[in-house]
Amino acid sequence: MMNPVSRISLFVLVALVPSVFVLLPTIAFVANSFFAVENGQIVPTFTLSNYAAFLQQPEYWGVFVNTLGLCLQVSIICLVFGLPVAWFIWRLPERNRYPMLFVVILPLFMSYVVKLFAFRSILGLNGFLNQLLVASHLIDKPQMAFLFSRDAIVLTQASMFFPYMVLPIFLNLERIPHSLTQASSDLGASAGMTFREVVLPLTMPGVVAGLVFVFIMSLGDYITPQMVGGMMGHTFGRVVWSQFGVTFNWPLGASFGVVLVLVCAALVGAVGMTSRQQRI
Amino acid sequence: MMNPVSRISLFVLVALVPSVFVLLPTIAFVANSFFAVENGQIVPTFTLSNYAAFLQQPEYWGVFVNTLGLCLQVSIICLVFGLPVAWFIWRLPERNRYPMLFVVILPLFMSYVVKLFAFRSILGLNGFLNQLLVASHLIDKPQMAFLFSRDAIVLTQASMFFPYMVLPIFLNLERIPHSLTQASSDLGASAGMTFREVVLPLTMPGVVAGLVFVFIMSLGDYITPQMVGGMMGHTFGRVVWSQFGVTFNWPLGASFGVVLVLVCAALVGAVGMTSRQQRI
Amino acid sequence: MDALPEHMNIMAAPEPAVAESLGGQGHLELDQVSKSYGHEHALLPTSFQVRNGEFVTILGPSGSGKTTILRLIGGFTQTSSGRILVDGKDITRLPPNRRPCNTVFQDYALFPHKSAAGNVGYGLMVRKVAKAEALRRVDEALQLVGLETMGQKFPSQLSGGQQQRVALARSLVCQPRVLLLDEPLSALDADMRRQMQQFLKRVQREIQTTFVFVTHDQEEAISLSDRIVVMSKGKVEQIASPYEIYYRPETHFVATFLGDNNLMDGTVRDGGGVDLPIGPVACATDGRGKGEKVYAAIRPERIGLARTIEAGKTGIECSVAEIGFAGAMTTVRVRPNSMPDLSLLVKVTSGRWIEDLTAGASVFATFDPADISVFSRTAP
Amino acid sequence: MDALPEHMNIMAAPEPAVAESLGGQGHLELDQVSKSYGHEHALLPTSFQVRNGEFVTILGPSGSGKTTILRLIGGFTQTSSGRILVDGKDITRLPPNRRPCNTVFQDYALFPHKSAAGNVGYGLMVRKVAKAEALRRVDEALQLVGLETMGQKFPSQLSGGQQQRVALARSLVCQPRVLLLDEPLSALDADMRRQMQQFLKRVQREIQTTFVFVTHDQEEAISLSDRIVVMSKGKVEQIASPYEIYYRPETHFVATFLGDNNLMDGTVRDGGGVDLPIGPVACATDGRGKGEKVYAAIRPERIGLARTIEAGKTGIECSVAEIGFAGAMTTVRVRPNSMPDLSLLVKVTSGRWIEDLTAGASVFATFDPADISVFSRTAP
Repeated sequence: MMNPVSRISLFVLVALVPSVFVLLPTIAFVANSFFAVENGQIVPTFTLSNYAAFLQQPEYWGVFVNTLGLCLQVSIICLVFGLPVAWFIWRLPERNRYPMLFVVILPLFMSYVVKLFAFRSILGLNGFLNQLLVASHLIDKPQMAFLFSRDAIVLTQASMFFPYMVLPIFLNLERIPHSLTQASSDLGASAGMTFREVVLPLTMPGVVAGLVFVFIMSLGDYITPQMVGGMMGHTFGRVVWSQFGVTFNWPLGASFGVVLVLVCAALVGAVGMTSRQQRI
Repeated sequence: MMNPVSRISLFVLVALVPSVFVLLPTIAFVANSFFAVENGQIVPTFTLSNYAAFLQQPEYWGVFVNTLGLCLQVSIICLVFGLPVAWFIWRLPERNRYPMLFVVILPLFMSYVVKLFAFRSILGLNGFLNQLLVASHLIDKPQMAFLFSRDAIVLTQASMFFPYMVLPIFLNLERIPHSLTQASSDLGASAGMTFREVVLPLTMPGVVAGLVFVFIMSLGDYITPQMVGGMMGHTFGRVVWSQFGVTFNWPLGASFGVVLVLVCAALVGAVGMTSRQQRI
Repeated sequence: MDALPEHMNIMAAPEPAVAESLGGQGHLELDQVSKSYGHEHALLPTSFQVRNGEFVTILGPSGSGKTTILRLIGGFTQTSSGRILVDGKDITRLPPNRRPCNTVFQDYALFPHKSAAGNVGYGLMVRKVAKAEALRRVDEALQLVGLETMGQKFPSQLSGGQQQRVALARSLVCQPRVLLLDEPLSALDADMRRQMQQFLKRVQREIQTTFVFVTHDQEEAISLSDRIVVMSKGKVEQIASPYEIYYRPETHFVATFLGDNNLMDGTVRDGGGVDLPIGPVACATDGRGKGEKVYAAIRPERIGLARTIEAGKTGIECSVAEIGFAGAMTTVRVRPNSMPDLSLLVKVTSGRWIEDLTAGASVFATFDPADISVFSRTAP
Repeated sequence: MDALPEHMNIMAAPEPAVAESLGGQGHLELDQVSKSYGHEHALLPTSFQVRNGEFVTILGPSGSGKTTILRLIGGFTQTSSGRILVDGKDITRLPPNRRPCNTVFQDYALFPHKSAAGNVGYGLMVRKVAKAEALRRVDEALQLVGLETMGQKFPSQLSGGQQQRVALARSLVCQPRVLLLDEPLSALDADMRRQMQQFLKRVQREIQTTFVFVTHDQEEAISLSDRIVVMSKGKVEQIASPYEIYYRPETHFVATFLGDNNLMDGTVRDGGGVDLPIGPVACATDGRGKGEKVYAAIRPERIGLARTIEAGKTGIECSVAEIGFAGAMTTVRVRPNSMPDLSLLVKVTSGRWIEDLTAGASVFATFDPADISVFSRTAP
């Protein structure tokens, strides 16, 4: 169905493009993580010292574990609110369903910086929250604490990554034939029972996908902690960043980056394995 | 199928969550863009001066138009390489198709900062590219020009947003029944004709979605220009950013942000309108 | 001897003991029930009753409103007007989970994450039936549908016919007063479909539950039902036994929708009988007045063909236009010599003399006037 | 007179002038063609020929290899061994776009972004046929399938039957030597399906193109084909005319797959005839030796029922077990009084006396020994 010349040229093109765009940067990055730094210069010799540094220095470990906890918190908050929202949209009449979904995932089309500053303008010293609370005499004077706290990071990330939870769950729900919920009702189940016994089990792949998405994005995010986390924003993402942008120890930063990628890959892999074992 | 109490409480929950997570930040942001700055303090009075500033000052306009051109360039590069790659993956035997897709979209799971520094380590003064070229005696000494140029921004953004082009096109291709390409071949068409007459027209929605995704992401990105663009990286995303982070003129930055969001919304809207008129 | 073809073995009758604890005989009544979406009428006001233990089929082409009726009875769609009663109790406003009916869905709607036994037991779990009893009843239901060894399989591991039977067992285990079946066989291939028809009929006979069955397949309706409700464009065309629907149609739609038919325009004669293009025929006119415009219909298999005609009998001299072998029957299209523009369709049991017939041969078409059914040419 | 039911109007014959420029009569030969995936045999080595202008149906249940054959001829799958020839030319290694066959796909495979005319003209555009001629031929093809006014509609605006006809026109406009049809009617409902069967048959008769038709529907195969290839498990079971396939099956599979049948174990008698459970019967044994184990099959409609038996004829005394009205035919299950464990299925044209029959009634079952077909009990 295709002559050999065009087949080969296509193959070269196709082999080349992912190499340039995907593999080369990845290889460069991974290679970097095995390089050493001498007198502020990167020396391309093989060493494991960067990984050793990560494993041996408790401060890195501490931040790493702390960050994982924060990511988990963000993921769970997104799930707790995202699941009912996705379910609610799914139950809407067909003509309202996609417009409503569009409203919820609209922030995906907004620039990151716009979203971040929107949150700062709410949580900041002169932000809406403080003004609201002062005006209603709940507090005497504006609080700085809303911004530059761990809670601010969690809240901001949860808001920003919320659509990534709703979307996979909703798309999963859309794949459940309405006849299944009707059958459940027909067999005597209440709406709650139908949700627990039919909808929820069948939505697990979407829930898991949403959790993974949010977790990974939260883990890789170094800007939010910087912008709304202040001193508290010392997350692993920022540690990686500071190796590049502040201390210019690229190999160390690269090794941290590889650790991040490996954690994410392990997560995706584990989820892929378990979901393949399921019958759904 | 649900009692009134749980129906109402669900409604409240569902109405509240998008408000807090989506609408409130958006409203706050838009409101900010109509505020004034006096003596470095934001004054909540209604003014159109921020928008007027954007319209009246040619330097903003110039950067804005320049940025749109850059985004367009990135989108088109992604399309030129993304379409054949998506097509190639689609033509693979079923068992190789999704693994190959996974390799191509793998970078989606990598942290932004990791990807950016990967590119710096390739393009930089001591980067792989320079070392390769010097070693092969194509150039005498390492060139700074690879980094901190408009081309560096385009190349980096194209690489980073490449998966966002491949994914919608591939998903669109997956929806084309194989019987259509078989029918085309059966009726006497060569592989190229089948691609031009059947595959390409039916993939247009995916192509358009990919273009919009990449364009919007490129437009909102302010970090890449900063990291690999240097002085040339004076894109509109950075102008917005500098209003927040450098000059602290939040209302002006917010008005610029609103302009960005409006451009994106207009783009999505226009595409939605045309695709609805099509039969596909 | 092996007179039953092998593939019919699933028809083996269930143990009578099993049948007694499943299902119930409900009496269903629709009283001026209608459904409209805006200005569009999915179902015009419709009334009929289904007797205890009866197998009633709602038959019609797609868009005729047959599925709408079933969804209204099941409670998945709200009526626009009218009342639905089961055993005299008004259920019009009850939600589906509180109605004494169960539905077998067109796509089976089996829960993919539950085993066959889990699916069958769902209604009992929901009703919080004690575990031991639930187990026993699930076993009974699976036994009824011949899947006693398949309880642990998941729907994706079962064939279409087996899934169908799990769906049936899942509904029956809830002991519905009325069982609703929404084109349950349409997803099966022809062979499996024939088996399942006979299986369904047998189950219904055993457990005596009231069945309301929706289909667009005429043969299915004829071979399964006690009575058929023929629908067209949201309206009931005729309600009667399969035999009457087939041989005594009351509307043009019914006459042409169920199998092949020969239809002629006619006019009622003075003193009985009808004037047809082929001449006056002394058929029953049910007291219709002289000059009334009617249709006269005669089924192809009620027309006989003969090479020669016996003394004292009358026949129309025809020439054979076309012969088609169709298995058990051979279809012959003949044209009367007196009016060669017309054609009559005749179906004859395949047999040796008919097999020797060739196009152009001369034959006599004979029929009994009593086999002609007459109905009004103006829509009722 | 209106002897043709209204809904059959689409059967109107196309103009003979149109037919001449469409299609061609190719001769197709499969020579030991096989297909396997690893160790799995989708098709065992198979040889048969299709004569010029013949309508051959490949019939079998799903997984029997019938679609594999079609895909091998069309070139969408590569053969594992053997040769495929059209008009004597080996096409085994040609890509689909260079084969002199066209395919009508099961899902029609219409291009959704092209109008009906655009779809039909696709093969001509690809071949760079001059615009005026292409337009003329597209018009002709649309006229052949009765869609001359629908050229500008898009597939989504057409009904299933219309889409089917566009797909047919699209293939025929390329003037294939052999037209391949892959279960083209399986997506249609029963009524539309019957219409399209008759339409297909008529088109094939007009244009005389060689048709290779794949289906799992026995009735469809019987009423359409000149010859039927019955497949099972990747193997050809029998190739013969519909009549022979139906009344002279050569394997157990063929005997039971096509419609209902009565099957008995038998042993060949010395000097001809067969010993059956119901006694010795003087049927043809095709020179089989004494003592050979055989099956004897007789179709239900070849068994007659009578209340009394005429002098000189023999009949088996039976009691009626079950009666089912099935439209044109009534099925009766009877049990011989001498061996009440057995049951015989009988089909009788619905008629007045049979309608009076009730379960338990006493009848005589009669048959002509010549209607019994005998075939070996060991697999060939």
